[in-house]
Amino acid sequence: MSKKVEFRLSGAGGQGLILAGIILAEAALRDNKNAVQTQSYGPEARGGASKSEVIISDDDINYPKVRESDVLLALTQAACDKYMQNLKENGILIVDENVEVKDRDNIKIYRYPILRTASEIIGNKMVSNIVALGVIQGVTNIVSTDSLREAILERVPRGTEELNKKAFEEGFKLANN
Amino acid sequence: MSKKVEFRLSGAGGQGLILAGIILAEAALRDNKNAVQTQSYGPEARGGASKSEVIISDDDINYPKVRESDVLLALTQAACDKYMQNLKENGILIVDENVEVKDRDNIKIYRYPILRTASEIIGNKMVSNIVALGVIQGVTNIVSTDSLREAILERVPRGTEELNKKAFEEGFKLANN
Amino acid sequence: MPTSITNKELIIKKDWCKGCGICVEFCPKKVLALKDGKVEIINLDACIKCGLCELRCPDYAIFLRGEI
Amino acid sequence: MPTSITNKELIIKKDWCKGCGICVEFCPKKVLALKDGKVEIINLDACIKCGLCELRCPDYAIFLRGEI
Amino acid sequence: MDKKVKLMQGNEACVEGAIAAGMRFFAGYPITPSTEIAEISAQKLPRVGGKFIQMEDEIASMAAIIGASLTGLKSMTATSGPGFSLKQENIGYASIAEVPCVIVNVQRGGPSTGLPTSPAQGDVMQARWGTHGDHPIIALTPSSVRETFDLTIRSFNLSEKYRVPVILLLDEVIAHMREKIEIPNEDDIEIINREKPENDIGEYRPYETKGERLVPPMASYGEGYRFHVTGLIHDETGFPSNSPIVAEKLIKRLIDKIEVNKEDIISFEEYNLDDAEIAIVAFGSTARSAKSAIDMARDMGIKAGLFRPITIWPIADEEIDELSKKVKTIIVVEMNLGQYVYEVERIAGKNCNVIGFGRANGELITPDEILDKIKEV
Amino acid sequence: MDKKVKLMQGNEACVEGAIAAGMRFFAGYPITPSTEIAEISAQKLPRVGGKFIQMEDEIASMAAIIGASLTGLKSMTATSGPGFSLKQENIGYASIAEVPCVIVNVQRGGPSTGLPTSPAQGDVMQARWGTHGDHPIIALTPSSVRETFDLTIRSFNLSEKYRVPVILLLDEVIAHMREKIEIPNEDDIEIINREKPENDIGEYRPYETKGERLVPPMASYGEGYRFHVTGLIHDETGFPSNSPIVAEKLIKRLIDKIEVNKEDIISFEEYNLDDAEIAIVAFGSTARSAKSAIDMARDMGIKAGLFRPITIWPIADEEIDELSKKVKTIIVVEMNLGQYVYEVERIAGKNCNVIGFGRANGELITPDEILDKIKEV
Amino acid sequence: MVSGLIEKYFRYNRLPHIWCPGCGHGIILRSIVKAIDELGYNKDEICVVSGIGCSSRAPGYLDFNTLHTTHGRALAFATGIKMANPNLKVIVITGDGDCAAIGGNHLIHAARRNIDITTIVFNNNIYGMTGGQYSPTTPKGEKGTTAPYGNIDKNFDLCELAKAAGATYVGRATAYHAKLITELVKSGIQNKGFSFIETVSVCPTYYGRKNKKGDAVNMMKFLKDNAINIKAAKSSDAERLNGKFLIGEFYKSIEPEYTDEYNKIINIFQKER
Amino acid sequence: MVSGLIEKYFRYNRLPHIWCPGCGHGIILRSIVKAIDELGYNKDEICVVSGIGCSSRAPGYLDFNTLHTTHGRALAFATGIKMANPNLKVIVITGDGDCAAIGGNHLIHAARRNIDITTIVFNNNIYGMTGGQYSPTTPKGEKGTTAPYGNIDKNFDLCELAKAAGATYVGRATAYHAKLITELVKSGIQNKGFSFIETVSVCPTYYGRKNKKGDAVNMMKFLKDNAINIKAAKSSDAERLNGKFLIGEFYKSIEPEYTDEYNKIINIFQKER
Ligand SMILES: Cc1ncc(C[n+]2csc(CCOP(=O)(O)OP(=O)(O)O)c2C)c(N)n1
Ligand SMILES: Cc1ncc(C[n+]2csc(CCOP(=O)(O)OP(=O)(O)O)c2C)c(N)n1
Ligand code: SF4
Ligand code: SF4
Ligand code: SF4
Ligand code: SF4
Ligand code: SF4
Ligand code: SF4
Ligand SMILES: [Mg+2]
Ligand SMILES: [Mg+2]
Repeated sequence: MSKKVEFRLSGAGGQGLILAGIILAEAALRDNKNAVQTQSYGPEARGGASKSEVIISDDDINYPKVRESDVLLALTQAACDKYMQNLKENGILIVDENVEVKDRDNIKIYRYPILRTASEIIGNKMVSNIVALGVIQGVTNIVSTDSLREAILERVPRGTEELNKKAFEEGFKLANN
Repeated sequence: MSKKVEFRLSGAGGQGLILAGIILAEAALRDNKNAVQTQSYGPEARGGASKSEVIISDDDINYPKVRESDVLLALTQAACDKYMQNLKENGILIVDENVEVKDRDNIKIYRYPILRTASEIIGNKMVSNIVALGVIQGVTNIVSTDSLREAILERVPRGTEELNKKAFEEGFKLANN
Repeated sequence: MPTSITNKELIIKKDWCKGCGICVEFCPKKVLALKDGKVEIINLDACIKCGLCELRCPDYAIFLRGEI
Repeated sequence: MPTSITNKELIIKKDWCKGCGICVEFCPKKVLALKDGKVEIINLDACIKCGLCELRCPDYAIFLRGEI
Repeated sequence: MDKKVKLMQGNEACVEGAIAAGMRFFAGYPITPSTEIAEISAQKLPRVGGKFIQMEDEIASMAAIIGASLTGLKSMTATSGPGFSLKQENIGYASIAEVPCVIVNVQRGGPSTGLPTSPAQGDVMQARWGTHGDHPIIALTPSSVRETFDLTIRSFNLSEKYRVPVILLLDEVIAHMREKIEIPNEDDIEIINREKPENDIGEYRPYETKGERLVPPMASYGEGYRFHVTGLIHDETGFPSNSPIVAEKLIKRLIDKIEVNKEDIISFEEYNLDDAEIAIVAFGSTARSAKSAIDMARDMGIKAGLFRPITIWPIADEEIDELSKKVKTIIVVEMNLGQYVYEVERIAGKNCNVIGFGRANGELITPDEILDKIKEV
Repeated sequence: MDKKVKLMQGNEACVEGAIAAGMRFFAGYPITPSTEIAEISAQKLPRVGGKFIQMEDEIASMAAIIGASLTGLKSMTATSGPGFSLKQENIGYASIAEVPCVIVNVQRGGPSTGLPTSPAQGDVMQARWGTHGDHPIIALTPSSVRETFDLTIRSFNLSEKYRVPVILLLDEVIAHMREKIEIPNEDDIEIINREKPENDIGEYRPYETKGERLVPPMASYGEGYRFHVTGLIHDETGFPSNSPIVAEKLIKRLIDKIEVNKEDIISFEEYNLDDAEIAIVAFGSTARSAKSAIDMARDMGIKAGLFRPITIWPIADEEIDELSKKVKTIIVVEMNLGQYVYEVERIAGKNCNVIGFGRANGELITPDEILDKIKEV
Repeated sequence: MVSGLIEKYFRYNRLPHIWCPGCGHGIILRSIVKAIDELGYNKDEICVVSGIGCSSRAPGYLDFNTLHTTHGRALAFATGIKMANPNLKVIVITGDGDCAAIGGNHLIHAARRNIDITTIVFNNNIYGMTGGQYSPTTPKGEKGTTAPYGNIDKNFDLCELAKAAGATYVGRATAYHAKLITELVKSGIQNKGFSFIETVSVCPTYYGRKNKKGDAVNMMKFLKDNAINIKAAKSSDAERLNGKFLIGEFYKSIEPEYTDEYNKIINIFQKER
Repeated sequence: MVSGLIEKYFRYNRLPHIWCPGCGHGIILRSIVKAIDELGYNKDEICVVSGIGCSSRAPGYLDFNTLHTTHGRALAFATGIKMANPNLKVIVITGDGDCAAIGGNHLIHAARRNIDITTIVFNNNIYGMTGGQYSPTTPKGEKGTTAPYGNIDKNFDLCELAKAAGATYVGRATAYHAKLITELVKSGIQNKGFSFIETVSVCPTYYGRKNKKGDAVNMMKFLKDNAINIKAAKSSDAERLNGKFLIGEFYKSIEPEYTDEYNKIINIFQKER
């Protein structure tokens, strides 16, 4: 992968994608890289953002927004439909198994049961975002996996460490199987 | 007198000098002249102004304030002391009998019992301003006396016309005696 | 009037339902349930057409048609 | 204490007096009067040093000195 | 004396003008030196079937006139510095929602409570930039009592025509001086009213403009058009939108409706400029001093002239540019420590020398002071 | 990863900077996109013995920080467009009464409620001219999270040093983005505190300046100096005066204390300007896009560079003037429809071509757009 | 297909609304519209005005004359509207923050004037729109994002405040007691003067989550269990009332209305002419 | 020579004050200072804050820590001061316009928080400083320069309003009842919480003249004749009370004070450290 990788994590509000973006960025920092995380809001501040963007780079990052992403995570159909057109040529698309991907050339598509893994295997749909992180790491290997593990543990609410650890590993496994 | 005459009517708040200025200006308008009346205020709008200025001219009047006056009316000592220095060379100073005029060259001084006339002869110190107008007219003949009479009648509160008429005539008499 | 009751029809507008569960909880006859985050009628026969679901649905997604 | 009363002195600060007449009106002993727009003592002997004039003078122009 | 010739105060002329223009609602909160405008409105409005209300503060006053204007009444408020600052948020609302209304600001000494009874011209830039965000604004500034009457009418006319808040910037001198005024006959006064929709009720889109016109027709509440008004970015239907395209279109139209119509909006006076080598730019009461100074300078053989912006915003950029090509020096005289001069410098600075001359001590700048400045050059 | 290296949001860095600078009082009223500043202050202040209060509105918040500052605490408030408009009256009060305080304005789309969650740079002129009357103001604007930390500290320092309200102009992008920041050690942070009086209590004249210094020493309420503070024009004792001489002296000193110390106050960044033929002037988040664009332009062989005002008010007039003599064209890029460009044009217009490039649709201007503009020239 | 009420009075092409799942605001809004329907007013004579907040988004969904103003100022805008056209039935929809924080002054002054405006507060005890800061009605000790250690502010009793300020009709209901809302709003609109109706709403997203009040259903149950109608309260013993709050019609009086009084002044001069 | 009280507490070189002859404000101010004197506070611990208006000029004459703010905002500035230094006794002097018109919101919120500030309103039922416009306390039917045909606004009962908003000490006196002012102010300052004291003043220049109330003496007599102490009122028959107004101590309660509550939060963390 090139020096600068741009991620767009998309889905419905409440799926914790902002947190996922933050963790990804923090993992990059642990690897001594630069990272910028941004997001978009609904009307006023209310309602969860449905989009979180992360740029990871060895260099300084000036323009902080993602125009065309290298990697797109889409947990819902709506998100996929909306953002797929802004995925780069040869970009990576990671979607939940529920999402149907319309035809597009020159992209790599990865489809996993992210939401189901969270709700059925981990037993808590709140951790879909961490499962997704596992998948992303499995697919892209963008940061060192240990950094990402540490970053997750540092950010998740106290008492949920084990749950989230498991979520990450399950996601990671999905992509590595 | 020159085409443009500048008056400064000064005294204590409540002596009705703003009204006197307005009436003088309105009389000038009746004579088809131009006139501008201004005044100064204390802190915020409260408290009566202690100074009213009128410029009467055949021409347009641009700068509306009076710097050096042609005529200064001073009903109190404080007012006289404060404004006398801004009376023009050969200017006219009209003061109440209670006011002592400090030495100044090249001015004409007229001293009349304005306040006493109002309180004792007319029996109402509220009309000192109109007595003063009578005096001013008597001394300067700046407007036509009939215009001034009309202007007074138009401005004073209903029911006080006679009183004010008398006040004017008494003032006028003072100056013409 | 008993006729009025039977005249009314219980309608669900699924695309407006946000799945809050309020109608389910306060239906006196347990007519409703949530499934996949949306309301569903599970026991229409029990429905007494009281309109309490309509009254309290924040999203106007359930109502009785044919009110008189 | 009778001495305290006699110890007090009724003072007028004329340059502060605005001649409102409040002290005159509410003096219980008619000690005061207005003259030329300022307060004046017209009957000091009647003064009982009650301090009501001081209490209500809006301009602090009349007061009792030697309060204990 | 003709019945129509009167000695009148600037503030009174403002109310007379407003009523002549059709003002039927005034909401205000007293503040020196604008208070007479409220007082005279309170007295006169019910006599013409109009309404006056003293609100709890300036924010509420500004809100109330917007509400009344949306309900069909021509509306005005009047204030001074501190109140003008408080009104800014809702002035922005009137801009984005395109609600015609007139805001009079009688300038006094600032900043803050400052010198409440003294004149100043310190709110010139605030009139342009006082509210947040890009927004259109028109501001007019009279130099005489008669002009106060005329410009109050013009404020209403421009406001109705372009659906913008119009600011009438007086200063304490003009507001409180009394001078001769001849009130024109009703027939001689041009009155412009907001354009009303011709659509069928179902078809009315409150922010839709047709053809070249940049100003949408305006219905009133209660007339049958049940439209929505918001201070959010909105599309032609009046409902909020987060679309960048909609946002860009709206904001650009708001700015353009003034920009494109500058010729109609901008007015100014030229005095002795024909052969002038030195031009004074001055407005409001200061322009009166400047005129006297110019007369004095001419008497001394100095070729001085006056450019007096009557429309102070938008600025007469083309005219000032022209002027700067003809004269050697422009002196901007204002009762502040330098505001309009920045704009004049921007426009004229590449062509001629631009100098600012200001003072903010509560006293009207005198002709002598200006003359001295002219002589200096 | 070093403990001090963190991923942090701009708004959080602002609070961290404020607390590092010594902020011990925050009063605010929530408004997107500034709310996190209030929220984090509420959380952090009591931990350092400081105090947070959520007031009933923005006017009260501004008032409360002035009161607290007069009582000795370094104080801050944070808001966004609509709230910034409401604070204007009391910002003027802080100016005239010379009360140090910091006002953060996280800019969002305007005018009015506008686009509450979208970025903009539409309050640039308002920051300078938003309150009535002539008044001094300092405004700083950061381009990164780390700079937000630094400039918040600098805002407090300048505010304390010059006894002026300092405005920290963020934009939504900087406020909400998270990036890497390395918090410096406490010892490496320069902190400036207001000068305290050395007089005996009886002799203290709260607005008296000594010698060359234009900033009077400042006592706090409760310390024994029983001084008076007012928003009226006042003399050196702090009591109101109607004297034109006093007024002139005060207002001039207020303006001069900034004007004379411009060199100390103004800061800016230059990027690739040495040989530049085209200079971009941009600030805040827009400057980041500009940098990318310049890199792209350089790659194409176009000699472009960036002048980034960090102190946005007072404007770096001398530096911009210098710059305009070196380059052919200056492009002012800002997320509005033209504000700072007016000032740049004023200063640079006589020496080079000045072009404005702005957009106000709620989206950050992209490097490509700027590059296109560069290529156009 | 939508219900008759919604179809008749809502701009239903703008639905579903932006409110969160389980937000009480939607329930209250429907109950208000029901009142208007029952009173039989023409849609053109109704004008609904709001400020800024989740609650204040309500007018945008209604097919009346509608106005979404600046934060806190709805009543001041509404005053201008009512003065300009006293025939309009003016209804203000506002939030606890909008009405009682930044807008508190306009509330007490509109109440004082007894101007014929019906004000309905959607009181969710929090600033919803900006993400959960405490409001002037957040109970002491509860949390908000700006009260991380518990709110130390005493909360307003809005009904008491409105009454003390001069309102001539005052009542309270809750999102659970939807029919009561309709009753109170009907009486409020019919009252010729300033009517103030507090409707206790639920904000599961912020107030609920921050304060562990459970989901929307739990919050609705709380309202059901803890509100006592003032009529019932009168015959209840103190123990049953302990910790509960009152709902119902609290106050009602007949006093001169503001626009009526103003018209009397105008009439003096109309007779003169 | 000046009286001991004036000498000790006033900046007497700034006297005579700007108030008109017979203005009640001077009487009230002296009574306040008397209260401070009787309580024996050090001058350094007193901070007096005002807004804008005739009444708000008061602090400039007092030798304490003094602050003359913007119109209506005194309580908001005072809140910052009190928060910054809870040891200061903070007193706000304000007018009926300053406090109840433009400043109404800050009044109700300061009262709600029960922050330890003693607010004293100089209520002359008019805007004095700007020349006689009606205020929110001008009685209905009376005239002001902006109510040339008689005021149609209902007036606030400020004490009721303050109480409903949350004040924990409320009372009223008049310029005539100067000793009562001193008593109320003493109790108000001693109350740890928000105290509200309305002092009915007289403005002969505007209110008196506009409404033909006679001169200052007449207006003072009116106060004397028409105010009834609440204690006396309790034992009076309705007839005697007819048309009269009440003075005295109206309300008193002990509740947690705002800065105290905040300090508790700080203390949690100080213990942690
Ligand atoms: C002048 C101004 N200040 C602050 C805001 C930000 N703001 C928008 S809504 C809101 C609070 C809304 O709370 P509430 O009125 O209770 O409505 P809710 O969202 O809870 O229904 C705030 C503070 C604003 N839009 N304008
Ligand atoms: C923002 C603002 N609005 C208006 C004013 C003008 N103003 C000054 S004092 C005042 C009213 C004063 O009335 P009140 O508070 O009753 O005091 P009084 O003079 O009667 O003692 C007004 C409206 C101002 N200074 N600032
Ligand atoms: S109408 Fe009544 S019984 Fe039927 S589903 Fe609705 S709530 Fe249940
Ligand atoms: S109340 Fe309405 S939104 Fe909630 S579950 Fe039932 S139908 Fe769906
Ligand atoms: S002390 Fe009492 S008796 Fe003596 S003058 Fe004063 S009021 Fe009258
Ligand atoms: S009360 Fe005071 S000001 Fe009034 S007359 Fe008596 S001494 Fe003079
Ligand atoms: S944030 Fe709260 S009040 Fe706002 S829509 Fe969501 S639940 Fe309702
Ligand atoms: S105007 Fe009225 S309130 Fe003001 S000083 Fe004069 S009498 Fe007192
Ligand atoms: Mg709320
Ligand atoms: Mg008053």
